[in-house]
Amino acid sequence: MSGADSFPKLLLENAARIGDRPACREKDLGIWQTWNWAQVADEVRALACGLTAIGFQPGDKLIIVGDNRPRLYWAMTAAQAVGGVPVPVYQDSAAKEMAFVVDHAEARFALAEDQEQVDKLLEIRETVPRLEQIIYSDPRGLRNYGQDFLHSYDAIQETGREYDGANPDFYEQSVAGGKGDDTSVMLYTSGTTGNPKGVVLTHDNVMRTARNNQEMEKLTEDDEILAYLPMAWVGDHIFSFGQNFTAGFCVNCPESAATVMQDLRDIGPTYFFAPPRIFENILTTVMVRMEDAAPIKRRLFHYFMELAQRAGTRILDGKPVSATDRLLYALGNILVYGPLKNTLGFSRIRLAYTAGEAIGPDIFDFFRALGINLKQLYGMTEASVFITLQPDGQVDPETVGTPAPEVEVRIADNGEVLFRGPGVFREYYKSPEATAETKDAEGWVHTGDAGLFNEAGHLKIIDRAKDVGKLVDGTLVAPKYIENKLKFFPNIKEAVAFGNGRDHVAAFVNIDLVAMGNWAERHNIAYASYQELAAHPQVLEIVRQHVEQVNRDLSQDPNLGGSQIKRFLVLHKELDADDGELTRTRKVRRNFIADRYAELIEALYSGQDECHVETEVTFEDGRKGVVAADLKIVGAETFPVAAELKKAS
Amino acid sequence: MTQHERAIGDTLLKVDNISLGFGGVQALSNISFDIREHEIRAIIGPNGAGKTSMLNVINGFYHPQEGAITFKGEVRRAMRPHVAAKQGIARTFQNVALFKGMSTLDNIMTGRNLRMHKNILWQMLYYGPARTEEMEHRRRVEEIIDFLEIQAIRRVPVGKLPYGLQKRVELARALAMEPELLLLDEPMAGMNVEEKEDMCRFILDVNEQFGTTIALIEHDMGVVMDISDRVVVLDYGRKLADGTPDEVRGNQDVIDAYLGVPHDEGEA
Amino acid sequence: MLYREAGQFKTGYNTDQSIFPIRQDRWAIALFLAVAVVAVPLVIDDYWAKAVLLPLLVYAMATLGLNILVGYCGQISLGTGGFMAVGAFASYKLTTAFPDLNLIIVLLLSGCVTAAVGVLFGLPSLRIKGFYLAVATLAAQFFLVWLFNKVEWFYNYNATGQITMPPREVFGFLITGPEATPAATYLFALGFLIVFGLVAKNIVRGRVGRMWMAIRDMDIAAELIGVRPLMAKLSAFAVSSFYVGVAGGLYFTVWFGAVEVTEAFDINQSFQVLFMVIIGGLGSILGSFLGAAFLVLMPILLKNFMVNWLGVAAVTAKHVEITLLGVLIIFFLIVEPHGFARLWQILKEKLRLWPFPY
Amino acid sequence: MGDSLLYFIEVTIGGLLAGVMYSLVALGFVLIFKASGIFNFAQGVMALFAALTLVGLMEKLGVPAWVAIVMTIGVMILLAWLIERLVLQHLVNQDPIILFMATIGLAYVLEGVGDLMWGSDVKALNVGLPDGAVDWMFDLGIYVTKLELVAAATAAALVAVLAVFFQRTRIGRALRAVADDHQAALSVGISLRTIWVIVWSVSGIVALVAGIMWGSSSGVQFSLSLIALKALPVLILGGFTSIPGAIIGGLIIGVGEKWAEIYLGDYIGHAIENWFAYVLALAFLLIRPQGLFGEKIIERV
Repeated sequence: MSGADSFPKLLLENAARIGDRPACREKDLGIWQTWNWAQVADEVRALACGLTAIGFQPGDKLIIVGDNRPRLYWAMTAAQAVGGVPVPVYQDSAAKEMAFVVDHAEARFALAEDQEQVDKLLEIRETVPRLEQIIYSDPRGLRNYGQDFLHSYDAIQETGREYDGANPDFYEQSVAGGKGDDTSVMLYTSGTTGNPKGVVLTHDNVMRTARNNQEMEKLTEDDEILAYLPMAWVGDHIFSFGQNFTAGFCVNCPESAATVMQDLRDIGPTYFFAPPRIFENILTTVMVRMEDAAPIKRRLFHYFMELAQRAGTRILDGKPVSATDRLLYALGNILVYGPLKNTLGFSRIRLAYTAGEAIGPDIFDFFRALGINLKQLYGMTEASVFITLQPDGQVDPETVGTPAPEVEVRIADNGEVLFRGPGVFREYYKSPEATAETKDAEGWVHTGDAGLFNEAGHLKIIDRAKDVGKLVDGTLVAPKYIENKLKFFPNIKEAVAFGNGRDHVAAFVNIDLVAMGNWAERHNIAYASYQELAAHPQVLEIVRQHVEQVNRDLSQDPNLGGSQIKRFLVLHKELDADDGELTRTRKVRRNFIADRYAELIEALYSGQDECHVETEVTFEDGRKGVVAADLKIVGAETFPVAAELKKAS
Repeated sequence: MTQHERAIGDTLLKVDNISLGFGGVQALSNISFDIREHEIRAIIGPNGAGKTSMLNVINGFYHPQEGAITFKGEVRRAMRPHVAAKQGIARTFQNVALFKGMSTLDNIMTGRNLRMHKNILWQMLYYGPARTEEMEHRRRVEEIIDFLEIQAIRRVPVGKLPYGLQKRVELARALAMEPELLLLDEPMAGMNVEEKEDMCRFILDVNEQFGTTIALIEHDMGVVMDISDRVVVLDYGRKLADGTPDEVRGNQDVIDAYLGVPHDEGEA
Repeated sequence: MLYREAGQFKTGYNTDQSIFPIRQDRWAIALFLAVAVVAVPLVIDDYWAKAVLLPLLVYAMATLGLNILVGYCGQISLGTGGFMAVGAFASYKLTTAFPDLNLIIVLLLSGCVTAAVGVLFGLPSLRIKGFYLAVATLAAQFFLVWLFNKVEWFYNYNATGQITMPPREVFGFLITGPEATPAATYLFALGFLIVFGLVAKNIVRGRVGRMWMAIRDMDIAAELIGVRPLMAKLSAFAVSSFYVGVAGGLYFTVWFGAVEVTEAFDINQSFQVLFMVIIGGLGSILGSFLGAAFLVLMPILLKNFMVNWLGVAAVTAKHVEITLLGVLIIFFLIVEPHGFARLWQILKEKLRLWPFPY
Repeated sequence: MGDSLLYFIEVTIGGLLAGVMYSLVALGFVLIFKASGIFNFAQGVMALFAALTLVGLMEKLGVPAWVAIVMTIGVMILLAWLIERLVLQHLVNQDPIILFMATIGLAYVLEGVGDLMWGSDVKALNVGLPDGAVDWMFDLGIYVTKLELVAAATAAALVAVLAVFFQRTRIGRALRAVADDHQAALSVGISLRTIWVIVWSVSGIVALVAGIMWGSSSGVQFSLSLIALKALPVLILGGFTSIPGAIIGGLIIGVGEKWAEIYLGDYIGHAIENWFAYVLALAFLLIRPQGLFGEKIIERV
C-alpha cells in the first residue's frame, strides 16, 4: 500500500515503482503516442516549475479547459504539485458560463487546449480582469495573437526546466509540502437552478474513494481506459485521473470527438464507463446495422441474441445454466457475441459502469447478455462518485447496488437517501450556507434523491425526494419511477403519473408517433394526425397492456407495489416545450401539467369513462390554436403486491 | 508570433512578357506580373482568360514562345514540371488530379517524394535508413493530415471520397512538398458554402503558419477579395489590371469586362 | 468473424505500417509458412515438385515481376516470355562459364542481366503509352527469342540448340540436374520466392512504389510533384525484369533443367503470366501469388478430371482445356475484373465487420 | 546489275503483296478499336476460326465453296452476336486492359472450339483461286504467284468496299461517330450494342477473307492465327484508329520486312521477319510518337 497522501507524491512514487509502464496515450498524428510514468513525472515537473516561474502561487486556481488530452491531465497534477488547485471546466460551455466559474473560483491562471478555448478566455478576460495568464496547448492559429500574457505550453515547460535547473530542490520540497486534506480539485456542478456550485474535494476524498473502488474491483496497472467524457465531470476525474494514479493503469485519449467510436475499437478498453444514453445509442446502431444484413446473418443474430438473453446474463452472474445452453452460448460467442463485441471495441472489457439516470432494462440486459460485465452505480460529485454500486454477481437493472466500501447510506424519514464516507466533499466553494444545507453536522450528505433498500440490501432510487408523495392510505408514490417504467416501452414517449393525496395512481400517456406510426403502417391503420392515432381503440389497447405490465412489475416491489396505475388516458396532443409542458431539456413539468389539465385529472379520479377537453396549442410556426377532443379513460388491471402475497400464504 | 513574419517580402517570382499560343490560338499575350514572398496573389478573369495556362507556364507544363520567368532570382523560359517541383513550386488542379488507386495517406506521402533520398536497395529491406526515413516523413505527413483535419479518411482510397475532401487531400499533397510557391487552381470550385469556408481558413492558415506564398485562381469574388493581398486580372490572354483588391474593384476596365456584378455581391 | 482487432492499437509508425498489422493475419501467415517450409518438404514427391509446386513458384515469381510493371507502374508488357528467356540463358551462360559460382549468385546475376535488357526495351515507354507500348514490347519477345535461337554462342554451339543445366550444389545440397531431390529444388525455389516476395512488398510500400503508382494513376500529376517519368518507368522495367529474369532462371535451372527457347519462352508464356497478373489482381502482391496458383492448378485439375474421371482422350482434353481456360478467364473478368486480390479484400472486410454488413 | 534490279522489284512487289495482307488483318483491329476501344487480340484466331469453319464445311458437308463461304459469313455474324451478348455486354466501362485480356480469353475459346469441331491437323484450303506464277511477269524475270495477286486484289477491293461503307452508308457514319462520341452515335438512332455487333461482324468477315487468302497459300493450321502478330506493328505505325494508317502501314511493313530479310539477313541472320517489323515500327515511333496519321495531342491539365 502506497504511503503517498497526495497525487503529486503518488506520481513520484509511480515514476519510481512502475516508471517504464504506460501511463497515458493519445491518438495523435495517426498513432497512439504513449508516455510512461517516468515521462509523465518529467512533463508534470517541467510544467509545475514553469507555472511557478510565471507567478503561480500556492492556493492559486488553474482553470483547465479542453478535450481529454494528456497535457491537460498533467496540468492538474502540476497545479497540485505547487500547492494550487486545478479547476476543470466543461469545454463546450459558452464564454458567459465559463466567466462565472473563472470569476467565482478567483482564478488567475488558465490552460486552454486550443484557439477556440483561448478565444473564449480572452473574451472572459475583458470582464474578469483577475484572469492574468493564459496558457495554450495547441499553437495552431495562435501565431499572430501576440499578447504577452499568452504562453504556449511548450514555452512554459521550457521556462520550467530552466527554473528547475536553477532551483533543483524546489519541486521536491513543494510536493513534499502537500497534505492529504489539501484541496485537490474543484468541480463545478451545474445545478438545475441557480449558478453552478464549486465542489471542493481533497486529495483524501479522491484518493480514498478511487482506491477503495480499485480494490473492490481489483483494477490493476494492466487495465486500459478510454478518457472521452468531459474532464470537468467528477466521473472522469475519478476514473481517468484518480484511479489512473492509484491503480497505475493507462488512460487513453481519443483523437477527436468524431473518432471516439473508432478509437474505442482501437484500444479495446478493459474498464469502461458510459452514461445510459451512449449504451442506448450503441444498441440502436447495432439493431439498425443488423437490419441491413443478409437474412441468414440476421436470423443467426436474432437466434443467438435470444439465447444470450436467456443464458448470457445467468452465466455472467455465475448462476446455473443447462449444458446445452452453455454449449450453444459458446457457439454464439464464436459466431455472434465475440465478433460483435470486437467491432464495438468491447472485447476486453472486464468492468463497465453506467450511471446518471435510469437505464432501460432491455439495454442493460443486452450488453450483459453479451458477456459484458456492465454494472450500475449511484454517485455524485459531492461523494467523489461512489455512493453505492453493484457487486459482481448481484446485478439487477432495477437497483443501484450496495453501499461502496467505507460508505454509509441511510434513508431519511422523508425517503431521501443520505450518505457519509471518505469521499464526502469538504464544502461548496465560498458557499457556507449551501454546504450546511447539504451536509449536516455529523457528515451526512443529503442527495435529494428518494430511494429505498430492497430485501437484498440493494438501493433503489425511485425519484427526486421532493416529487415523492403518498396515497391517502399512506402508500408511497414515486411518479418518476412509474413514468420511467412506462417510457422504457418504445411505444410510449412521455408519461405523467399522479397520486399524491389521492386514493390511487393515475397517468397521462403520450404515444411515440414514430414507433406507433410504424406499427399502424404495418397493420394498415390509417391516421391523419397524432390525435387520431392516439384515440384509436387498438392503440389504447396496446397502451393498456403496457400499463398492466408496469403494474405487474410494480407489484413485485413490496414498498411501491401499492402505487399501481388504476386508470390512465392517452393525451390528445404531444407534450411540448413550446406549450410549457416540458422543460427545454424535455423533462416533464408536473405541476404545470396538473394545472393545465386539471379537468382531465378530475375525470381520472371521478370514474367518468370519457372527458371532453379543449387545449390551446402553439404550432411550429408560432401561431396558436385550440385542439378539442373527447378522451377515453381506460382502466387497467392491478395485481396483488408481492409482500402481501407472502403474508397471505 | 509577431506580425512581421506575415509581412510581404521581396519578389519571389516574376513573369516577364509571357506569350503562349497553341496553333492559331493565342492563350497568353505579353503577360507580366510578379508574386512576392509570403503574399496571397489571386489571378482572376472570365472563362478562357488564360488563367490556367498561366499556372501551367509557371510550373513548367507549358513552354511559352516568348518571355521569361524569374523564380528566386533564376531566369528561365521553359523547364520540365519535375524541375519546377524541385525548385519549390507545388500546385493543385481545377479538376482534382489525385492518384485514384492510392489511399489518402499514400497520396500525401507522394508529395514527400523529392525529400526522400534513400535508394531502392535500402527500400528492398525496409530496414535501417529507409525505414527511419519513411517514418520521419510519415510523421510530417501526419502533421499535415492533422492540419487539414482529414484524420478520419487516412486509409480511404481517394477515389471513394466526396469531391470536397478530394480537394483537401490534393492540397495536403501539395503542402507535403513544403513548397515555397503554391499554385491553387480553383481550390473552391464545386464546393458548398461550408466547404468553401473551411478551404478559405486552410489557405489563410497555410499562408500564416508556414509562410507559403500562394497564387490562386478563383471564381468566387467574395473569396478572392477577402483573402488575397493582390489581384491580377486576365481577359482573353491579356492583362487587364493588377493591384490590391480595392484597386482592382475600382478599375473601370475590370468592371466592364468582368465584374459586371454589383459590388455588394463581391463582399458577401 | 475471425478477426479480433479491439485492443490491437499501434503506438508507433513502425507497427502501423507493418505488412500485416493485424495479429490474426500474422498468425495465419506464420502457419502458412510453417506448412510450406516444414511440412511440404516431408511429403513432396517428383510429380508434385515438377508438375505443381515448381511451376507455381516459378510463375509466382514471374507474376510478381510483371505485376510490378503492369499493376504498379501501369506499363503493359507482352515481352515476359522473352525476358524469362534472358534469365534462363544468362544463368546457363554464367553457370557454364563459372562452374564454381554459387547458384544463388548465378540467379541474382541473371536477374540483373535481365533488368538491364528490360531497361533497354523499356526505353520506348518514355514516348509511347498504353497499347502502343504493349505492342512495342512484343518486339522484345520476338527479338529475344530469335536472338537466342540464332546466335549459337548463347547455347554454347551445341548441335541441338537446347541448353541443359549441369548439376549444381548449394550449401552441400544438390539443387539442379536429374539427381536433385524434389524437396531440395522446391525449398530452393521457395526460398527465392519468400525473400523476393518480401522485397517486392517492401519496394511497393515505400517511396519507389508510390512513385510508380503515381505514374500509373496520373502521370501528369506525378511529374508535377517531382517524379521523373524516366526514372520511374525505367526503374519499374528494371525491377520487373529482374524478377522475370530470376523466374526464367529458376524455370531453366531447377524446374526443367533443359529448354529449347522457341518452345519454352514463346509468346504464350507472356500471355500466361499476364493472365496470372490480371486474375490475381493488378497492383497486389498477394494477388500475384493467387493468380499464379490459380492458373497453374486449374489446368492440372481440369486435365485430371477429364482424363482420369471422364476418360476423355488426351488430345480432346487438351482442346477442352484450352476452351475452358478461355471461358474461365472471361468469366472471371466479368465477375471480378479486379481479381482474386479484390475478392479477398472484400471477404476480409466482411470478416472484420462481422456480424455487421458494413 | 539488271538481275539485281529485277530482284529488287520482285522483292518489292512481294513485300507489297504481303503488306496488303497485313493491312487486311490490321483493318480488322482498327475497326473494332475505333468503335469500341477494344484491342481485339482474337483477330488472328478469328481468321483461323473462319478458315477452319470454311474448310470444315467444305470437307465434312461437301458443300460447294461459295455456299460454304456464305455459311461461314453467317457463322461469323452469329459469333459477333454471341461475343457481344456473352462477353462485351458484361464488360462495359471496364479498363481497356481488362477488355484486352477478355479478347485473349476469347482467342483461347475460339482456338479450342475450332480444334474440337474440325480437328487440329493441317488442312488444305482450295476455294478455286488460281495458282501458279503470273506468266507475263515471270517472263520479265519476276516471280509472283497468281494467288498473291488475287489476294491483293481482293484485299484492295475489300478495303474499297469498307471505305464506301463507312463514308456513304448511314450505319457506316454511325460507326465512325461512335468512335468519337458515344452520345452522337446514339442520336443517329442505332444502339451501341447493335453497333458493336455490326463492327464485330465486319471484322469477322475481314478475318474470313484473310483466312481464305493465307489458308489457300499455306494451309489452315494454328500458325495462321499468328498473322495477327504480324499486323500489330502495322498498328503502331499507322495508329490504332486510322483506316488509311492501317493500309499504308501494312504496305510499309510488308516491303520493309522483305527488304530487310533479303538485304540485311545476310549480315544479322535470317528469319528476322518475326521481329524486324516491330523494330521498324518502334524506330519510326520514336521519331514521330503520334504515328503516321495521328495528330499531335495537346494534353490539357
